[in-house]
Amino acid sequence: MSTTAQLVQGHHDPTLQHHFHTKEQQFETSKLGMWLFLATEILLFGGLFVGFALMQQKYPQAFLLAHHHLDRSLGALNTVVLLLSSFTMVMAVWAAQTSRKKLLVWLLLATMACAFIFLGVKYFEYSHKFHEGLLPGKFYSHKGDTVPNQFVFFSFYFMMTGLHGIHILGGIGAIGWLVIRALKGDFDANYYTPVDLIGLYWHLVDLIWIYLFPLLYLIQ
Amino acid sequence: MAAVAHVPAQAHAQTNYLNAQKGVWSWMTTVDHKRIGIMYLSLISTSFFLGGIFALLIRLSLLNPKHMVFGKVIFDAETYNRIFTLHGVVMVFLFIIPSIPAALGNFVLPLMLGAKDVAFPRLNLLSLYIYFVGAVFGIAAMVTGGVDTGWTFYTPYSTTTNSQVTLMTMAAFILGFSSIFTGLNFIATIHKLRAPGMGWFQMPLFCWGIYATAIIQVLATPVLGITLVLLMLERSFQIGIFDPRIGGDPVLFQHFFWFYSHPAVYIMILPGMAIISEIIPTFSQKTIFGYRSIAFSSVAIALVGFLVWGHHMFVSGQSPLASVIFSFLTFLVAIPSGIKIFNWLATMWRGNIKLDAPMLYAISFLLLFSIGGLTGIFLGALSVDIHLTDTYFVVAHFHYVMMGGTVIAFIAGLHYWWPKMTGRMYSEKIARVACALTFIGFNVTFMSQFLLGSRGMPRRYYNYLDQFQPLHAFSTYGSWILGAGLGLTAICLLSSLRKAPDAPRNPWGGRTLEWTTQSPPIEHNFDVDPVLTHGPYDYRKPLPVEVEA
Amino acid sequence: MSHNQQAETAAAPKVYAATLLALLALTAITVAAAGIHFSSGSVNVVIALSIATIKASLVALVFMHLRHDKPINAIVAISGFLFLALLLAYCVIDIDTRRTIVPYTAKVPEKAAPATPVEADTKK
Amino acid sequence: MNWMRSLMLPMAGSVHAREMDNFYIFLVLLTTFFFVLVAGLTVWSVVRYRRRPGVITPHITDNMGLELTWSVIPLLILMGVFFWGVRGFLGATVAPGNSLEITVTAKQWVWSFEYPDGTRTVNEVHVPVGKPVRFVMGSQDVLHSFFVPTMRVKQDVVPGRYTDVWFTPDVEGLHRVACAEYCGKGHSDMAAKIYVDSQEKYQHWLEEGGDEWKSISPVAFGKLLYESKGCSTCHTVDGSRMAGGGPSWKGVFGRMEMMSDHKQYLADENYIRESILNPQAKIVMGYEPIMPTYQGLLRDRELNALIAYIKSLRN
Repeated sequence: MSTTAQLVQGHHDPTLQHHFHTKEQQFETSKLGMWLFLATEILLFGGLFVGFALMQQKYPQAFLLAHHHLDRSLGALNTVVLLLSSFTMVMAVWAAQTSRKKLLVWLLLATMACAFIFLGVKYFEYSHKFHEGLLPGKFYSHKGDTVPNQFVFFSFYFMMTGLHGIHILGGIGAIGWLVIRALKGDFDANYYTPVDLIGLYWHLVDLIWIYLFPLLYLIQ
Repeated sequence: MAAVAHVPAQAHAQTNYLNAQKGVWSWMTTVDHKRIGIMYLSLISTSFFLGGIFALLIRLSLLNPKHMVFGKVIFDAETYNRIFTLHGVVMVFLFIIPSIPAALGNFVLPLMLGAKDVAFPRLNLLSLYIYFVGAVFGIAAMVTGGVDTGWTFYTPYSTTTNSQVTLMTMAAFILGFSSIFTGLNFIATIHKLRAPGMGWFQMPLFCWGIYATAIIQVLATPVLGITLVLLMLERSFQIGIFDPRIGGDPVLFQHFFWFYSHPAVYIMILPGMAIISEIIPTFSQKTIFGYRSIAFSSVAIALVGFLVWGHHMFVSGQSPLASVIFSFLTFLVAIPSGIKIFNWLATMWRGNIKLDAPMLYAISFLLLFSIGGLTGIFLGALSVDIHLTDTYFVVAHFHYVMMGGTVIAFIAGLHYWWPKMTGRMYSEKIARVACALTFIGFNVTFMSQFLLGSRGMPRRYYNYLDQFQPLHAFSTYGSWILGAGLGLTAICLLSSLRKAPDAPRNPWGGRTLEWTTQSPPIEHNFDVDPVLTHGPYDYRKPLPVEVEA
Repeated sequence: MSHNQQAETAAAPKVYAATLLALLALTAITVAAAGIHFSSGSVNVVIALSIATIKASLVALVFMHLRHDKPINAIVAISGFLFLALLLAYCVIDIDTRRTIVPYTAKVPEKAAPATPVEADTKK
Repeated sequence: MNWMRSLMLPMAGSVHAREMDNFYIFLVLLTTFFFVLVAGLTVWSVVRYRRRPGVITPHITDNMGLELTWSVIPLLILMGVFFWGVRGFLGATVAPGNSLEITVTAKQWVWSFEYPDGTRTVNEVHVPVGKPVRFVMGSQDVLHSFFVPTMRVKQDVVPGRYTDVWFTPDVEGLHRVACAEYCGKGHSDMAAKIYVDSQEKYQHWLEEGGDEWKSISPVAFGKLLYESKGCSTCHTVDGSRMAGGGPSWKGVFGRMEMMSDHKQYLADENYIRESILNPQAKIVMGYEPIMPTYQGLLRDRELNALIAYIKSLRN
């Protein structure tokens, strides 16, 4: 282990927890923990992706017809919004690393704004689906389908975008908490672990959307 | 093992993690891994007791095919189905998965690594609370009518029955997060919090076992989570993935379920093996044979264990090709387990063996787990599995692995670390009697079930043909002996709490770090942060006298 | 933070901006590619998923700092995807190689089937 | 090894079963050898190396050769076991083309069978000795599993698709089918009988539907049918109500029954006949409409016998 030589006894840094020897060790541990959590997120979403792939294989025609009900340009718009938010988030991490405290707050707010735009567009899309009866499972009431089992597509559409949306909401909460702490001036080059970790989480949410968009909106 | 400069003599009025802070609130808000481990221990022991009651009821009901006890029919079929389901659910999700990692692992792992705590102490407490919430959901499902699907929740029965499946899957879903957070915490702890001087191969083998377990907990449990969500949604919204009436594929559920639940078998057994790898060198006073192959075999089992889930599905209607592949990989995963057994035997060879209670349990483990593993060969072999699967042979096989393996190892570890955890020595005499009773009772209960199964008695049966009655009765008598053995174990351990602390730092002469601190340990584990100078099982020199005291 | 990393930090905003542009461009390409009808639908799927994977790698390597991070973090992330691939692969192996049994032509007795007169003793 | 076979395994009813038994006995011997090896070494070590004070044990960390030996030898043995298992499995998977095909429909908690000529039976099937039989199986509700211990075959029955299982019986007499995949309340009662008959007896049965009715009274025949046709999984004959089942037959005949549409009917012969053939027509108040129809599954003389039996249960 790299920390062998750095046994710091009786430290006073309030951001260093008692069971760590050094700041570096603490930071790396937190980061590893976050990545492990992200791996579980990948597998959690992954189960849905695998289910989607298998059901798509089973009912290709139904899935193809069903996806025409999605609005491709709204999906693309949301992709752009999320990519932008990822950029502002990574810039926020940079601002924290370089102790630019004001910039950090603004960048975090920009990320949150993107998240809200994303949810707004999603709300618009959802209400359109509700209106047309394109709902999951037994609530599916769309008339005039020529191929059966289209409701399965919408089951997955709502489960996947729903779970993703819950993660966006969680992200908004977490970033909001970061904003409050950033306003208090808690983060600087010496301590920015929470910004970094929530940044990782936010990028993962973006990354999942990167796959959701072509799979749901661009099937051929 | 560790170069601890001076070890002060044990004084009785010492402060330790148990008495450093007082009151219920200090326990509920603690982030001390030792206290969290103790709280886990009491919760899972309660679960084990509950699951054990269900088990005894199952056996009592099967005493004769008419379910007559004192001239009265004790259960109808529906009650019986609920009881065996609850036995499975409680034992799997509430007891055996968290048993060794969350209870003993939480307590011992940081001590063995020479760390002050786990990597994320607050997350550790959170996972305990999540476990508690999950347990509350489980109990709610039980008192509002129970579940009658079997612990495997196979669709489409689980999507159509009107018992409390949704509530119970919710419980399992929540418990899954507790397991994930525990695993995540341990991986980070092992990677980053080892004491200075402790490289990967100076780490005690218990830590390797917990590490391998944690990999599975992190990588497999989320898939169970999403599978259970899909099951709940299928039940309430008919989303069309598992239910064939609306176009779903019920066998797909089995794939998703076993993708978690087969590796989960290794979540259960790997920590058990890890405990045995500690106890055998300590009580043989001899260094472990083949350290690296034991360590690597743990990780190999964890990874290859992900590739074999389809051996639960040979007759499920999966494709024959898939069955052949899964059978092949199943035989591969048998090899690392075999390696471990031979390595343990080689460790005992030319050792200096003392048969205290932990070692007696470890030897019980060795014998019972061998039977469990060897009967697994029958079930991995395709043509024989067709006859044996879903019979009592399978029931006997997995009880030999889960109970004869994991539970016996858990009890072994509990006896091994009990002095460290509580500061008390239990009665060695009672412990040995309890061990013998448990061993005999276990074999009487389950050996007969191998015969029942190979003769064609299917599992999960309320009624059975008269020809099976003698063996069923035999098994039931065994369950009483087993129950008595486990009860005596509980009495033996709990009664030791009533006397004054008397455990020395190192009652067994172990060489790992947890024996260098006082019993019970102080709040932050070590007086001086330990620095390692050599490996974990070095018995070339006798123990320093003051440590033995 | 090492010197190497500090130099990198200074140049970071430019790298991030360039990555963002690349991501946006790739998004445009995906949407455009989806409009083209290739001979087989699976070509579209392969293209869409390949581009998505390139995008995901960019996010992971640059935005999530995996480029400079400890390898263990990348191993953790990749194993997440690997085990997912495993689940998918085995399910596909099973489903694609299940024997199709020629369904027996006789009708399965339905619940409350329309009554058909039955001879006293069914003889054929 | 015959004592082992008869101790551990049920009677073997086909060539495949005997082949599997040989494999099974081989595995018993193999695993016994390894268990005795492990147990023997354990006991020997414990006895030979009991704790003596002051002994310093040798520091033996590993031995590559030894460890390779006990990895490679088990591996080779297990590969042999794998191939043996696959051989038997493939043999049990693909049915020969000249098989007699019987369609099986599983439903909570009865097995019904249909022959190519349209003959239908419930919980009972007759097959000729020495001829391969293939069962093509579907389920109407949940998973079931078609398990014939004496033939060493088992196959899940999956709703929404067909699965199959086959064997060539070569021992005449009664063989039993059990459901081996948990399917709810009546799981353990979901049993069927396979009669392996000589060719002549089988032909006779196909034409006449069996002879037992000739030698016993209609009431006794009805009681037999009550047990073999799946009636007993839902109806009791002692007046008690089975949870999730239908009304008890005790005392039902000649009683006025209140229906769920609040009309009353006299339970006479016609009412009972209708309840069997078209169970959804009248539902007794307080019961679920869950009974499957027996239309086409019972011969008239069987219906008559059942009615006679129900009559005999009058108060």
